[in-house]
Amino acid sequence: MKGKKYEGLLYITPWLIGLVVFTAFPFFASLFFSFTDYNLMSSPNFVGIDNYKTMFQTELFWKSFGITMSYVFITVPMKLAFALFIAYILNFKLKAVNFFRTAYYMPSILGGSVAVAVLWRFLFADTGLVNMILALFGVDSISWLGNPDYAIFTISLLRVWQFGSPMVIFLAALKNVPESLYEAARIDGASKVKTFIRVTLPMITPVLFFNFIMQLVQAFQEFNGPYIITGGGPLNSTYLFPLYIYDNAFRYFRMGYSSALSWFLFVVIMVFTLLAFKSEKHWVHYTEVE
Amino acid sequence: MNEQDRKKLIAENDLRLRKRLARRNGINSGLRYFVLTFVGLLMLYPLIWLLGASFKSNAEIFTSIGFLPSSFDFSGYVNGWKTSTEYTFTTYFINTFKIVIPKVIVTVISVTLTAYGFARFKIPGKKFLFSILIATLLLPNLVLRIPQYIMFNSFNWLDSYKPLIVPSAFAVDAFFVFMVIQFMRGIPKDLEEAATIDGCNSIQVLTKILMPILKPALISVALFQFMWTMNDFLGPLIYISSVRKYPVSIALKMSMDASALVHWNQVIALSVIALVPSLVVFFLAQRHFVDGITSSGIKG
Amino acid sequence: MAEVVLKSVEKQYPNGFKAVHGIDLEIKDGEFMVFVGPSGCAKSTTLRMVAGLEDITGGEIWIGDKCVNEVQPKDRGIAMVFQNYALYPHMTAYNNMAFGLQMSKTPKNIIDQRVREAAKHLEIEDLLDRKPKEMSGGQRQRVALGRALVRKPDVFLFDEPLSNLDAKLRVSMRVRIQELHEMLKAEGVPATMIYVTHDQVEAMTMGDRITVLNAGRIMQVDTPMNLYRKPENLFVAGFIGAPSMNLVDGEIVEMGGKVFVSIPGGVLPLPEEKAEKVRSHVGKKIKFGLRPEDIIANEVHEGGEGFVTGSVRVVEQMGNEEFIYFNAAGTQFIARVNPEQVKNIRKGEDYRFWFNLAKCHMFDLETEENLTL
Amino acid sequence: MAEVVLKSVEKQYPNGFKAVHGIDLEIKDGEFMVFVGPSGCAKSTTLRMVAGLEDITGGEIWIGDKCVNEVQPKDRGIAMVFQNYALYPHMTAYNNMAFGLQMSKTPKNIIDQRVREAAKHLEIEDLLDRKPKEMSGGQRQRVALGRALVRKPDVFLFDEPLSNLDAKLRVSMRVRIQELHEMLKAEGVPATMIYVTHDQVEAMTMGDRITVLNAGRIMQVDTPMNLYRKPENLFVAGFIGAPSMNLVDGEIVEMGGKVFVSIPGGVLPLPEEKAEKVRSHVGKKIKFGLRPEDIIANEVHEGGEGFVTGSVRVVEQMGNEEFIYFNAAGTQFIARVNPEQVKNIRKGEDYRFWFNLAKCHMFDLETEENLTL
Amino acid sequence: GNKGGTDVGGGEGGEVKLRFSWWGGDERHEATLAAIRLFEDKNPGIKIEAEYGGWQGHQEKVTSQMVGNTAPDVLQVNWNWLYIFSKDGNGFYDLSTLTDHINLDNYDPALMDQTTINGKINGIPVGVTGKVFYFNKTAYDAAGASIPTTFDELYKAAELFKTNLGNDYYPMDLDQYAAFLMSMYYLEQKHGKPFINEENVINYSLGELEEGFDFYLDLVDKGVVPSMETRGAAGNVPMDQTPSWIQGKYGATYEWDSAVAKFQAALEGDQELVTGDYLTGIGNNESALAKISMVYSINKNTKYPVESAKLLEFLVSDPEAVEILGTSRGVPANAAAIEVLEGEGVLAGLNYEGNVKVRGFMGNGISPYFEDSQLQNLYRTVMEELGYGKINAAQAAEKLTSEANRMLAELAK
Ligand SMILES: Nc1ncnc2c1ncn2[C@@H]1O[C@H](COP(=O)(O)OP(=O)(O)OP(=O)(O)O)[C@@H](O)[C@H]1O
Ligand SMILES: Nc1ncnc2c1ncn2[C@@H]1O[C@H](COP(=O)(O)OP(=O)(O)OP(=O)(O)O)[C@@H](O)[C@H]1O
Ligand SMILES: [Mg+2]
Ligand SMILES: [Mg+2]
Repeated sequence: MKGKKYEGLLYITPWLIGLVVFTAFPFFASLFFSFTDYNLMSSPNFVGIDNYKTMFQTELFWKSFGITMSYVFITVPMKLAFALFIAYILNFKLKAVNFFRTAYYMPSILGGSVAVAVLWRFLFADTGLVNMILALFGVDSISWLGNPDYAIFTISLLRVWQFGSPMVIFLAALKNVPESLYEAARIDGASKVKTFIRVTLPMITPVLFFNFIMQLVQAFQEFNGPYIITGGGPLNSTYLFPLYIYDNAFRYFRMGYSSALSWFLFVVIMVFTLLAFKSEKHWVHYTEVE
Repeated sequence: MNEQDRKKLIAENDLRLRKRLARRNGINSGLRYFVLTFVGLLMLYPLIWLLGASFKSNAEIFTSIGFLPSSFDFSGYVNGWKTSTEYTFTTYFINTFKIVIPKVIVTVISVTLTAYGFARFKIPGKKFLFSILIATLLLPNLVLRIPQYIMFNSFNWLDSYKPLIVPSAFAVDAFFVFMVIQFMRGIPKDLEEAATIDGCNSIQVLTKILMPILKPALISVALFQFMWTMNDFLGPLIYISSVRKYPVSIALKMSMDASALVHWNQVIALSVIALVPSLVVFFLAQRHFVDGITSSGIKG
Repeated sequence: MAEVVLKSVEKQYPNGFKAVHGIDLEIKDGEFMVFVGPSGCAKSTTLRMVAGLEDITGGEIWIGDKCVNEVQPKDRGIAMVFQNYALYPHMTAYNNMAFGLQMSKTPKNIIDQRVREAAKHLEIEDLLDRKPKEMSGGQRQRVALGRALVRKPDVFLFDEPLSNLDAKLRVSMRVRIQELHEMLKAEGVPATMIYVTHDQVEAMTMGDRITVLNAGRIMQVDTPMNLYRKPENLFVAGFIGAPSMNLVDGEIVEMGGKVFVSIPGGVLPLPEEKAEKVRSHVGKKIKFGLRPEDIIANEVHEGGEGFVTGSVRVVEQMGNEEFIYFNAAGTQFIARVNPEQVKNIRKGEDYRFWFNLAKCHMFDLETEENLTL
Repeated sequence: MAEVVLKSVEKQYPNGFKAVHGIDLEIKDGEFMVFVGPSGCAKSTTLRMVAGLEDITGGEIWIGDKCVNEVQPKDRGIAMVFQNYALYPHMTAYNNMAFGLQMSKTPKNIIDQRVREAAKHLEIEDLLDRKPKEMSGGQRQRVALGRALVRKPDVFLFDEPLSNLDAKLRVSMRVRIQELHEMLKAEGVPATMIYVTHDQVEAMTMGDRITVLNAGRIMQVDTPMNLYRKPENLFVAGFIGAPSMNLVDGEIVEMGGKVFVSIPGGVLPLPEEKAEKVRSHVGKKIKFGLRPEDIIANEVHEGGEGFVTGSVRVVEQMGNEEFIYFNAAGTQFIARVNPEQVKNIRKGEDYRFWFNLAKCHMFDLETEENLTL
Repeated sequence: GNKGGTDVGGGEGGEVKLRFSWWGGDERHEATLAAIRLFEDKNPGIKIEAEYGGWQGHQEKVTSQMVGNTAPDVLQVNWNWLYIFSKDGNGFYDLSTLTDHINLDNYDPALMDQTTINGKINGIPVGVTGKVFYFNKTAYDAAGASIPTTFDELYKAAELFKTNLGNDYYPMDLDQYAAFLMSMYYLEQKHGKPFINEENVINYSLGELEEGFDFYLDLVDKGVVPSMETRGAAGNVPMDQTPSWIQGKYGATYEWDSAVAKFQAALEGDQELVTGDYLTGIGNNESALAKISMVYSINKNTKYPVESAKLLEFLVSDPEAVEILGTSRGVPANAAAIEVLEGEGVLAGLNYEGNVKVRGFMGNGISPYFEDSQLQNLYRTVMEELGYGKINAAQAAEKLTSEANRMLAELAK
């Protein structure tokens, strides 16, 4: 659409104001803190890149970072796939579809409540439901939460299970795929699967892209899951990076160090996001070319 | 044909269609329902369990995955509602809505405007601004908490709902902005062109054309903001100090001390109640996901 | 074997609107059937039911020798051009056309060959890399057409496939479709074609037979010439032909053993052949119909047995012909004349218009049936 | 005051494609201008630039007495029918039509009146409560048309507004649009209308003038009759008229002081008037053009000075006329004849076809300009 | 100043508004609110704004307030927070300047030492709490074991638990932190010195520490306590929410006396919990771990130090208030308060019994940094790695010593 140059600017003015007034200060403050030894109680002293140096020399930092990466790589694809799959099914004209949608959103409404923590324990405790089911197949009981090798997986599952918001977003996107394209595909002889892959998926790539970025960001910033279920353990095997940041900030009061950690994570996410945006033009189809 | 006949006709028609569909899909749809129901149960179980647990004793809560309590006792709800504070849960619910409702409204408005600006206009330095928008999503906000606190303190906004609501009026929720942008970019401009010809200025194009078409997306925004605000614990906790202004999310945890005895059934009973608004809102909102644009208005 | 048979097919839309009221139709294997009818008469609906895109709420559709009511579109052996194109916006023109072939696992090189060939015929070779958004309306329509043409189904369904093309292109596309039809027949794999159009020229030139629909009912199924010359009812008479047949109120009268038709502006003697047919209606009101080309302006014409005097209101010049709109006794008539033959007709003046009554039609007012067949 | 003036207007799409190569055009206030041209020639693009929907990459557009390059669509005083309809999917037909009026704060009762009136004319009164997806293609198009008609802008832009309507409806819609045009003129608020169509009948009957576009350039701007009778160049000659003018390779030759044109199948004597014009081209190759109706089959015709012998390949019957496709010396010709006059022409046989050379055109091969004007 | 409140300070008609914050559970909230009402009745000029909530997030909240200078006038804080918020003793109001209004004589001087930083009294102790052994008598009875008083008896109980109840029954449960404290308990009994000395250095040699850790490993080996992995299989569950505890499969816990109520309440059916003696049989010394549970402090920026002091004093010593508050903050540290409560006969039960034991012997002193979050985390990590067999006792000693000393040095700066 044609538009006066400054009309667009007008529309984003609220955001620009918000940016300057609400976002900029905390942002730069935290960046500044990351170069200081700020401990909240006494005023910060500039320490150069000491925090960053310390960081890279700390074993826990690397461990936590490694765990976070594997968490991201497990969670993001699984959650997206699951959310998309369910959204796809719930997009059919089914009886009681309203009910099902609500049911599938349920876990996300529950968020990080007590119930989730308690139930997850029931499911994955040594005597829990999962092991009981596995026992039916003759599999020895596994210490899902006690064994450092499995715990991260258990935590990831929790997040996958709470796939409600990407599902809702996918649903909204699926609704916007014109019916006529499905008709064309049916005439063209495409199977359900092919239609999904060749028509549906490309049509919702803008939203898929969004969900991907968001899940990426959220996975990197995941805090609640491990916090309520494993507390980072056992043996720090679920000690995700944000837990590390949190501990330093609010338990050890090493605000400077914690800020440095945050900015490190920021850069990491940024790199991934940039890669995603670089790849955008190869697979994301916008109806509107800019 | 009068209205009644018409309705009847439609109903019959519907039924016939359904039957037909059912026949055609036969096993296919049976399987679909089976899977949906089975997985759905998995999804729903926590809620069912929660409901049962609100009647259980502490010991039962932590040892039994079954949902049926050994006996039904509503005292969890009654006592929970009364709370151990000077106020009842009613106050906390009202407080919650005082935060949630304005916040949802200003979020939808500010987010839509900003997204519109980004998605549909030429703006000097747009690429750069967009990068900043995305960047604000990436910094873990844990470390922003203290600076934000200091900032709001300097605005003299503490112990009010302003820190919780006002920023949203300025589209600080980049998550939503990005989301709406993506949705807008998927909508063909043809309709907007028609609207400009019809004499709409850009804001009218937004409100009369884009927003109705974007309804599913905007409802999602409202929905998420509603639920996340309902559940938000740390924000209110830090910014609000007067008990009489507490929202539900804090009130829920009022009686949980690390060392003291906790009546879990009360806590759970209240969590169940606290879920109700979200549930209802979700259930109502998702009905609007019926039809998207289907672009039937556009040819090609 | 791909004859298409519709047996009492009905369609009621979910909103309660009944679009098709029981259609019976047999389309032979390899036949080129054209659907015409006013906008909203359920041409597309019927086509879409044949395609399997709309549920049939009554009756049966057979393709070949099986009832396809419960058969998925992809298993019906059809290709279709949608009225609204329904192009895949995320695919290039090339991929839009290739998609169907890819789905049927046609080898890549064959796909490529067929798509390029079709593109050549459709004159969109330069556009193969463009997405629908970057094409003009007519170009999009051609891609939509190409998408169907590249395939080799048993049945082709065309829903106004040329509506957005210019005259020249229409002609060449029309020819192209006919050639395809011939070619497939020659190859021994005749394809049945159902072709919806609102263009009379297309309907008349392309169809082996034409089905005239109105408000969800079949009015007449016949060859183009028969439809034009022997419309079975008032609707067909009025619908086929552009400009359409003059249809005016009339009355059959008998005077001295001879049968006349009285219409606004004159009482005309009916030739024997016609008189025979309507004698039973003497004294009754009927609809009188005459095609514009059967009215001759301002000249004594050997075929004309009677005339009407009318004042000319509009003369439309079409290059090779002229339409004269005139008014007789308050009723509007239209005559189609050769500009060479009638050089000095002027707006506003009165002339004699001779009627070629051997060509006239008369319709029963109640049944609307043609009495003169 | 709403004359529309285009000054060296250019358009290059973001993908680099140059759709419009400098168009100069003056459309007078209250004029009915028709755009025709082959699919993809930039008719819609030009229209959309006038509407302000596309950025102009070069030149200026003036509406009334101001340059509107930087003026928003809503401030240009236009109404438009989109080629792709662009109906609001979330609104009923009624609201789709009322929307523009609502935006201009027209009183409710007036909106209601105008919408209902338009709906009546468009024959969509029953559909006012339906949403676009519950309508047929033609019904949607009529709603799109209605959306423009209810308004009273300075300039109407129609982009193939009738393409999906049946012949009858087209005629009545066409008349309706013309009436509107007249009425507005009579009311003293004449509206300029720009009308894109690929339908020759519409173009010829509706336009005060016609602009013929080709590949983003103007070929000729003239009245319908002039375009038909005096095409300025090869393109217009071939484009206007359906079936189109016979255009074959020829050569001007002089024999015994007389000028002849040699074409496949014969050497024909040029009448004096034509001979004058091409005498300078003696010995040169040219394109020879003759309209199908200027070829007379198998009869000695007073106007025909020469003939060509050809074998008939196809006879297309159109009801009121016939198209005869014949082949002479390997070149295809088409003749348009009255079926009454030529009753016994059969496919496959050879006949003499007389050419009315007073009506012929000859075109320079290089400049493609008409030498015979 | 006192920002943050709505219209804190000033107030109309010379009325004084004080903000008072605490965390806790239902009982504490109700009691405290009642006491406040009483205080307001008795001091018409002062209005108290109560700011209270659950435990979760409270520290973040107080931290924000301390950083933002918006803390309430009177606060209930954890003892070790004093050393975070008031490293140099200037973080809170120096109560020694308010002795006109606060009677410090009612406290054990040893306790007052713990709240005095750089000679400034940063708070008054609310209560004392210590680690005490609580035994599930029902479980022991079922196992046919008597409540142990020595480690030998505990080992024997282990055998009885296994033979009579099953392999997943243990006479005691220790989580990571309790396991560490148990090792310290062992070492203290053996060597009679605190873990961290006055110079903020680990008081034990590597060899000694190794011995302590071996002791823990031995407890695991002998089936006295469940292994880390066994415990972990249930998830990161608070001990009282562990099904095994609830069902009586874990026969005892080494807990703070102030927290015992929830352990008792958690037990399924009518299992009975009893207070045990400090276990002996390792060395000649007594061992115990006790600390101030929490303190009341006054905001250093308060406008109303006197009124605040009045409120403080009222809460800890006014007989009526003491009666209302009861043991909602554990057994009080204020001697006068104890007297009142004893007089009322409300002091009974597990908490009190345990507290009596704690006050009977408070151990060899506790460094203010002992419970520092970072150190606690270190203890847990070391014990976990030890328990999971990632490191042996020697390595654990090495790791603990080096890192703890580093942290202590930093803390003490
Ligand atoms: N968005 C676009 N990007 C690139 N090229 C375009 C775009 N839109 C149109 N074109 C090209 O510009 C040329 C003119 O298009 P336009 O739509 O104006 O044609 P038209 O004359 O309206 O044709 P039709 O009769 O088929 O509608 C076409 O060749 C088309 O392919
Ligand atoms: N989805 C629908 N719901 C309700 N009514 C519908 C729907 N689609 C079409 N109709 C109605 O059914 C009738 C037949 O529609 P159809 O599209 O078959 O007409 P058509 O003959 O193709 O007309 P056109 O020439 O205008 O394309 C129309 O009156 C239309 O309004
Ligand atoms: Mg149709
Ligand atoms: Mg166009």
